[in-house]
Amino acid sequence: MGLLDARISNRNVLVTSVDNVMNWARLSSLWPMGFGLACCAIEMMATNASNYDLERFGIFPRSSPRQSDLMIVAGTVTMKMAEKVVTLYEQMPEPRYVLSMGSCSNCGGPYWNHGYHVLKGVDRVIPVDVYVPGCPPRPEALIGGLLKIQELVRMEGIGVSRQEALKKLAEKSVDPQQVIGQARKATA
Amino acid sequence: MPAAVQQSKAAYDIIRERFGEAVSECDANPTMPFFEVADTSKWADIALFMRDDSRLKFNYMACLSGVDYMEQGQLGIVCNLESIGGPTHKIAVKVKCARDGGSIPSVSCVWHTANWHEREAYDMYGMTFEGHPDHRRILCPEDWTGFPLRKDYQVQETYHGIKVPY
Amino acid sequence: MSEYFSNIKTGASTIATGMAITLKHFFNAVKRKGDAGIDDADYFKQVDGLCTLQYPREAVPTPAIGRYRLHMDAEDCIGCSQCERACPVECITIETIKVTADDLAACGKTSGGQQKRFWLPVFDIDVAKCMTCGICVSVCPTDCLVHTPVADFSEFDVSNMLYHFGNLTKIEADAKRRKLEEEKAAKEKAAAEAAARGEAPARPAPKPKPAPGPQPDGGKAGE
Amino acid sequence: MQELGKADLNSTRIIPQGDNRVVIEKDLDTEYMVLSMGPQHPSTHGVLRLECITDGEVVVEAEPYLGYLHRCFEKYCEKVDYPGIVPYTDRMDYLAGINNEMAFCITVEKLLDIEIPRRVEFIRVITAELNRIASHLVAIGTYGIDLGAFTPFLFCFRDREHILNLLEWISGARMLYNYVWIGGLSYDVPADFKKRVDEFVTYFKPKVVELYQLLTTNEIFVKRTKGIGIMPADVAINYGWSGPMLRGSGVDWDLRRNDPYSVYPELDFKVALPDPKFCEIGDSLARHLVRAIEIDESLKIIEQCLDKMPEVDGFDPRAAIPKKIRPKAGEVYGRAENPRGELGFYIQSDGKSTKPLRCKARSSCFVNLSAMKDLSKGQLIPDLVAIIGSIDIVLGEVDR
Repeated sequence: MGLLDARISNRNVLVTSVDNVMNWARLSSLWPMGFGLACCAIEMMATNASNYDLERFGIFPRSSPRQSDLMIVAGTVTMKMAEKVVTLYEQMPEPRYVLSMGSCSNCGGPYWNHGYHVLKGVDRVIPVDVYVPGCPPRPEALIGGLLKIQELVRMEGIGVSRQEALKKLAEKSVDPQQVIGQARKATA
Repeated sequence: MPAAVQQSKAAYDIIRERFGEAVSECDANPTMPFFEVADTSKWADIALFMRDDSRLKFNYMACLSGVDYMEQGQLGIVCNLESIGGPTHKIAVKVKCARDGGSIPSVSCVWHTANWHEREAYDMYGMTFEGHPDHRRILCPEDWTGFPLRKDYQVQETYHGIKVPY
Repeated sequence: MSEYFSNIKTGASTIATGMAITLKHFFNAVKRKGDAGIDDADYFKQVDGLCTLQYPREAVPTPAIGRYRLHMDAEDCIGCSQCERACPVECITIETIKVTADDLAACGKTSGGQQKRFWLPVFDIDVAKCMTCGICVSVCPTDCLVHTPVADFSEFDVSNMLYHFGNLTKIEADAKRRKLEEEKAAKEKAAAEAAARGEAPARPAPKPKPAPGPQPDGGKAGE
Repeated sequence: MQELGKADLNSTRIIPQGDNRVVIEKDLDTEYMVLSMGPQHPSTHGVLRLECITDGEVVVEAEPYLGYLHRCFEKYCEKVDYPGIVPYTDRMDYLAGINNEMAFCITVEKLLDIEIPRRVEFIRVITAELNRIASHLVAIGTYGIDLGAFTPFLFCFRDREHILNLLEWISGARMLYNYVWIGGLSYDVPADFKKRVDEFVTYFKPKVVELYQLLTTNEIFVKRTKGIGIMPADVAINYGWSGPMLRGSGVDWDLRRNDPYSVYPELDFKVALPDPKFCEIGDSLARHLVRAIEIDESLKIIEQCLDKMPEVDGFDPRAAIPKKIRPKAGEVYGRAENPRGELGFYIQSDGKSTKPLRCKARSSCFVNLSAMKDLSKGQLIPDLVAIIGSIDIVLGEVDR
């Protein structure tokens, strides 16, 4: 096994092409769980409907966690719901991804300071891969978030863990402050 | 005095005539005319009378809200009543009870609307409703501590191992 | 028996009607819908056809008043903290340092020509909390706080959504704070000396009426 | 379903009771089964949980469990000042943001006793009716999905997108607008708005007919909904139903006419009531029909408003907004007709603070849903889905 491990981490031709095929298959059929919680769920429905049509990306909501590999937490997670979210997450098969959609599931959103019954961020109970901001996010933003998930899937591979993939992506990413600064200079 | 308030006053007079001192004076303000039930134990009778009397016919309960009167050391409910298909009057009724261990007679058998609203008032304020058929919390989980809408409510630190405050 | 057949007939005919509508749309869906925004005069002339937007490649333009990502222009901010107070979500954090008299020129003016009187060491907006209600923008006197129509900015890490807009680094902020304190101390010392000499305190008129008031106050601060 | 009675099983008899309710008679006793439906279930329209006690296929009792989306709205009302509450009211019934804002604003305006410019009132009514159409489109579309029709959903959302574009154009947000402010509006409408809404009405009218042919007259849909979940009028009133639910039971009650607010008294529209030719009064189909008729009525209202709306040069919709909103001490109960029924706000002000002492939202869905236990008794499990869909709940408003 040690030999095999070494070979895999060396990323030879065989492994990388298998990786590519696998990742291609996985990222072009991301099945999210149709799991609407609040306002964002309506925008998620609008994204699934005719005008934005997520099926272009092979994304089609499934009703059962057993059949899905992506969980879109669309809306406010409350204390009463938190345990159910964990249960649903645990029922999903590996590899699974979580997209936190909207301010409420990112960090409690508008309900972060006095909302006694609101979970302040779904990342307190389950690991989140991509955070989509907005209250509620436009369908464009949700699609952008899903493309980010696809990017993450593309980075992963045999012997490359999620953390390493994220690290690689972080290296590639640009600081939003710089982008804003450039935009500011351009407008000035 | 606007016509709507006069109608409410007229409806109040009928109740006053029947129950006398059990109801307080009518507060005929233009935004929400109301009267208070002085004798809380009579509330269910008053409610039944208000619904069934042919001159009143308050068959529709629009709203029942719990209120915390912290200075007076009391909790209360405010019911907004009106009539659908009958006379066009509407009136609000206030019922109060003690802040600790107080109870109010339930009117969920008079208006079904009151059933869930009373459960909600109990959930948020902690007064009990005597004779309620299903006296449980409704919005918060069963094992939630405290009554969130009381003015002196302190949120609990953890719930089932999950941190509650930000 | 006749009811049975009439049921079948209504069933078949109503389903056929539905199918006909779908078929009509199927034949209609040969051309692409345009991507003109709602403010375009011919928006409703181009509604027929395929209505799906191929998002990353095409998008409907968001209106100019679209409220999405919050952006602050530190050049124009006078540090009045009105947005911080107005925000129902409390997602804006502001810290200000008063500008000392000799620094007024360095601090500069807003584009509207107003003299800025505060340094902004901290101006943080947590866009993860923001609910894009637009109340902060409506109270901003210099229009330096705006919602931009940029909607798509998801992140792998939620802490990246805390945007820093302050115009001072930490070291600079410390320096400015020290400078302000020194100036204040110098002023107070001068005031205390003046008071000790028995003169009227050289303070301009904010508290004219309670005559004994300023003296113990000034004395205490002097100590 | 009546055919079920004919199937004579050995020891079990299913006896129809009219109203599509059935009673099971058995020679041998069976155990009840508890079926938990939700909180994650595609047909519960969000995070509602129903605990159904079933006897085979028949629901003996369905007990709704709420609170999975309890977002402490009333707590926020006591912590945030009046203008800050408006965006939170949006998030209650998130399908009809403008209607919620309007209900809250007219309540506070009643307490403040201020005059609203006429143009503002007309813009409010136009946007509220547009939002009512958008909300009903979602209700109808998702009802179609619940009963196995996917195409109407796509049609509804395509047309809803135009309304969202219109509202985004004037307010800046797609769904949760914060457009109606206490005493005014956040922005005046753009110059072309009237023309564009007019174009939308012309565009949308044939689409309503199309939707009607596609879903409402479809025999499968009618068979699934007709005679299911019948609610008699007097019980409906006692349960406090309002809006399309109450009108579905044949009660002629519409707050826009019976407790008029804004400029509705000047407008000519009829209260939508179901036609007994097509449905049984009080069943799921009747409630669906009321929503379908209401779309037509809303279009009529919009057309009239566009004609009557006064044009003012350099109009500032924020002019009438008080600098500091601090109502005098007192209490008020104000309400408005929402797509789902009566949305009322009970506000108590102490006269000193810029925050309400108590603000209770009387949500229509909460009250409408409370009849679920009664509605579901003796129904079959597949019909339960039809009933929940016809109540058209929005959990944000049920739990607040």
